[in-house]
Amino acid sequence: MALSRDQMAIRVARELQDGYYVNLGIGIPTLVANHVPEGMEVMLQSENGLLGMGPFPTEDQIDPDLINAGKQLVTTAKGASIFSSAESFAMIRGGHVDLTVLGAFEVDVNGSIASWMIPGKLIKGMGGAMDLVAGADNIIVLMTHADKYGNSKLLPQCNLPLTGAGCITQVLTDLAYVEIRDGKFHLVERAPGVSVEEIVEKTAGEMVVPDHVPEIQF
Amino acid sequence: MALSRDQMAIRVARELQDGYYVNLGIGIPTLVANHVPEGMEVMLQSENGLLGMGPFPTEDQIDPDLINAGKQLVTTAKGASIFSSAESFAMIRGGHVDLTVLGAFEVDVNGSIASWMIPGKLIKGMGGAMDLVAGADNIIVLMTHADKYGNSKLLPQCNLPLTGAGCITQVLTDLAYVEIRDGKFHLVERAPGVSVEEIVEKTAGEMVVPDHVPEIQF
Amino acid sequence: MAGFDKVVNTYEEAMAGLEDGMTVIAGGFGICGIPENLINQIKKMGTKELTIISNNCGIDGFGLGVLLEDRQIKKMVSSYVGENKLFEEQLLSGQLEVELTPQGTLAEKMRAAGAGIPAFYTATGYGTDIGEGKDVREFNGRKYILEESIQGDFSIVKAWKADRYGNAIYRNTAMNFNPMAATAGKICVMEVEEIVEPGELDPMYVHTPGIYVDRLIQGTFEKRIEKRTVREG
Amino acid sequence: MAGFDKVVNTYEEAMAGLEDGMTVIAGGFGICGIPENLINQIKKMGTKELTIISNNCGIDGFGLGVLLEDRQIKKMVSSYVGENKLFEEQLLSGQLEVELTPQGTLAEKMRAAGAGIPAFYTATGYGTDIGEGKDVREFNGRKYILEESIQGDFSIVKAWKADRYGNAIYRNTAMNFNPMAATAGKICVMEVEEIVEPGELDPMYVHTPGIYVDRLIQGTFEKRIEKRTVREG
Repeated sequence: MALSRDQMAIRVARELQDGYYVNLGIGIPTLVANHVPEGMEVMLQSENGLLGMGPFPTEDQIDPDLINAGKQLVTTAKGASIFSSAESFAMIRGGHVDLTVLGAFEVDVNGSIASWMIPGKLIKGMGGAMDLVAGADNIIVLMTHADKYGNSKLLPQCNLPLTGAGCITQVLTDLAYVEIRDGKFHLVERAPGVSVEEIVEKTAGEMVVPDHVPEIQF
Repeated sequence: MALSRDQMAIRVARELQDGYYVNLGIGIPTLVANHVPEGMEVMLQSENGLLGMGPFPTEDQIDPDLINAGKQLVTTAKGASIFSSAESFAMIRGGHVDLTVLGAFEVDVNGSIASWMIPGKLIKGMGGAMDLVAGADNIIVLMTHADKYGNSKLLPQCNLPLTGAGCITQVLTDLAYVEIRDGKFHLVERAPGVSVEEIVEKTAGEMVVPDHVPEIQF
Repeated sequence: MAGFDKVVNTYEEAMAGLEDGMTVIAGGFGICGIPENLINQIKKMGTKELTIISNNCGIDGFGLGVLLEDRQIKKMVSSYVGENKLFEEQLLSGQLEVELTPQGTLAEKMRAAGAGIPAFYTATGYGTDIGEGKDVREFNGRKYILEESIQGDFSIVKAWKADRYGNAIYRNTAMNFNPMAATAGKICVMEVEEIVEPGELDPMYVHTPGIYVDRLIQGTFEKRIEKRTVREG
Repeated sequence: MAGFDKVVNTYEEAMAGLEDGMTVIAGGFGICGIPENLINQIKKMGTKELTIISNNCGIDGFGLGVLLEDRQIKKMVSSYVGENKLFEEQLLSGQLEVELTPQGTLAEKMRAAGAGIPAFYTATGYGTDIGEGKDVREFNGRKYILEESIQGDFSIVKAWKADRYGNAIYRNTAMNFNPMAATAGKICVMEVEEIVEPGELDPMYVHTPGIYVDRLIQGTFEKRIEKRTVREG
């Protein structure tokens, strides 16, 4: 069965390491923060200028001057630091963030990603997404394997305007955990009860399938 | 008679305006701070990261963590701010400093300046001088008109390695106040009792002399 | 106003000299840390054909969004312009020009302008539409695009406290784009919640040195909240 | 050491991994705000053929100057190297290579390295020896040269206080090159006068966020004064 949003977050959370500085994109990636393994500490970077993002405030902690990149009210975690947008993106662009998790519309076999614009619909802008994919060495894309019409989002080549070219190596979908290298997708793990055949069928780009594809365990 | 070091500083201090942020180079330029006109406030920038440099400390104010670009112990003035070297040179390079006063070995009719290196002698380095001359719109060079062998320091073309090309428009020497434009020196004022002839004779580059050249008054 | 005292007493004085067709760089992220009253003053002045450089364009009826109401903005340079219906209408009808710029590139363009750096290379946007027509160069086996600095006739910023000399500190994430914006305008106008006397701020913790600030005004702020996310206490 | 705790207890641990031929970026201006003990540790380790990137090379017998004594430095990248006799000797005898870099360019090269900017244009040095062989480009009628960022295998910096996570503040002008140096080393080693617990520093006034710091050690400092300029009280 396809992974739920929370299961996707749980699986990605297993890629965390103690002491990681992590930037989580808006949407499902945000859920990863709820599943940090016991005894492990990670620090969340919010690109509007906060390292060490805490949970939403309680009513009496509300501070309009303290928001995250999704414009939500937040708090600071212990050991946080606050800085300008230029410093924040220096940190991101300079590769100092250990892991970036973000959503996407499409990913292709060359590691290109499209995540910010669907022509014909309103252009909202890329925000910090282009900087994030250009700056990070370690990025996990978190998205559904196919769109709501059943069209594959893992493509031979992205159709939509790119967020970044050749920068993605890891994708977790609701069906599979996929690595990208040598111009191909590589199937690494599959959702419990989902067949390799189904995954391959729903993957438009070339997918290399090893002899054994373990199920993701929960 | 040629101006004394203090008289040179006094003359340059007349170019100050209330509210000016000023960077004073090592040597005679430093003396300008002693001659800020009554009722006028200027703030001194020191390129190692201090805006609002105060006087030397008294014995009980000594702080090894508080020095100027000449590595001298200093204090902070009221309303000072302290920042990194990158921020300091952002300020300088970005043209935010209102006036820069610095010494030189040579200046030429094209506004080029040589101030940091005499080949064959030890190379000490340019420090912040190249950034200062590149960043400032308003620079006054303060130097003797001729070297100790009587050789003019106002040249058709600098002989020594340059600090900056085409960036100097104003020079005050012990003999004259000179402007540089259109590839020529222009004599503006002369030291009391010094003849125009003497100045022209001691100026190797082409000097334009107006009908009337007022004496600098003290 | 004498010496280093940057304080002006009215918003008219604060924005004096702003003319049709000028470029204004504004601090703020979303509607956090925005110069609310300076924006309202621009609305009041009715200045037209403005190019506004700001990460966002406020929301309907608040922040830079109010400048859309009388079509004062000709062009926006932003990284994210969602959450604004009037914006959408004017964009789709061709009344508003938009130049989308990645957020980090936008912040760096402002910093570069203030720092006398006319252009810099970044990997951000290489291989995308953003990189089209821009100079590409390879360093250490990776390709980068050349981005130019972006200067304003005015910059309008919001800080928390400043002394009369314009030395300023920002509060929490209301800092965001404000420090770079402050350096990137030919005239920088800053509004703050509190003006203190010179000497009251610790020089070590000044975020924006007063040298960047031309005019300073104390205001009161609504500080509207865009997404009121609250958890149980 | 677990999670975000960057504290190491010995200088051996602090500089572990430094090898012959590596590049080290050091904070400090003159001998103010220099990582005294980390430098002494390098001397003790006897690491050779080092490239040192630092505004100055200390003075005879103190600061980076001590690394000249056993000829540990192959190359210096600095803006100012005066006030050091041993330096002069090794330079004139060809034992030491020196790459002079304007001070502002040097600071910006370090910042650029930390910020993922491989190169930037600056007017500094255009038309001088410094600009020779460098790419020249015109922006708005003025000529600029292209300067590349400068990264180190290690960076060694000195801060005043830091919490165990490496969030650091600098004291007065002992800040200087330290914040940029901290971002420009693959491994950043920071020494401080005092280590405090996370939460003790106000997030708004942290100068260097802990994300840049890999190892943190508390030391005692001589803080020698180069020019003891004092006035009558």
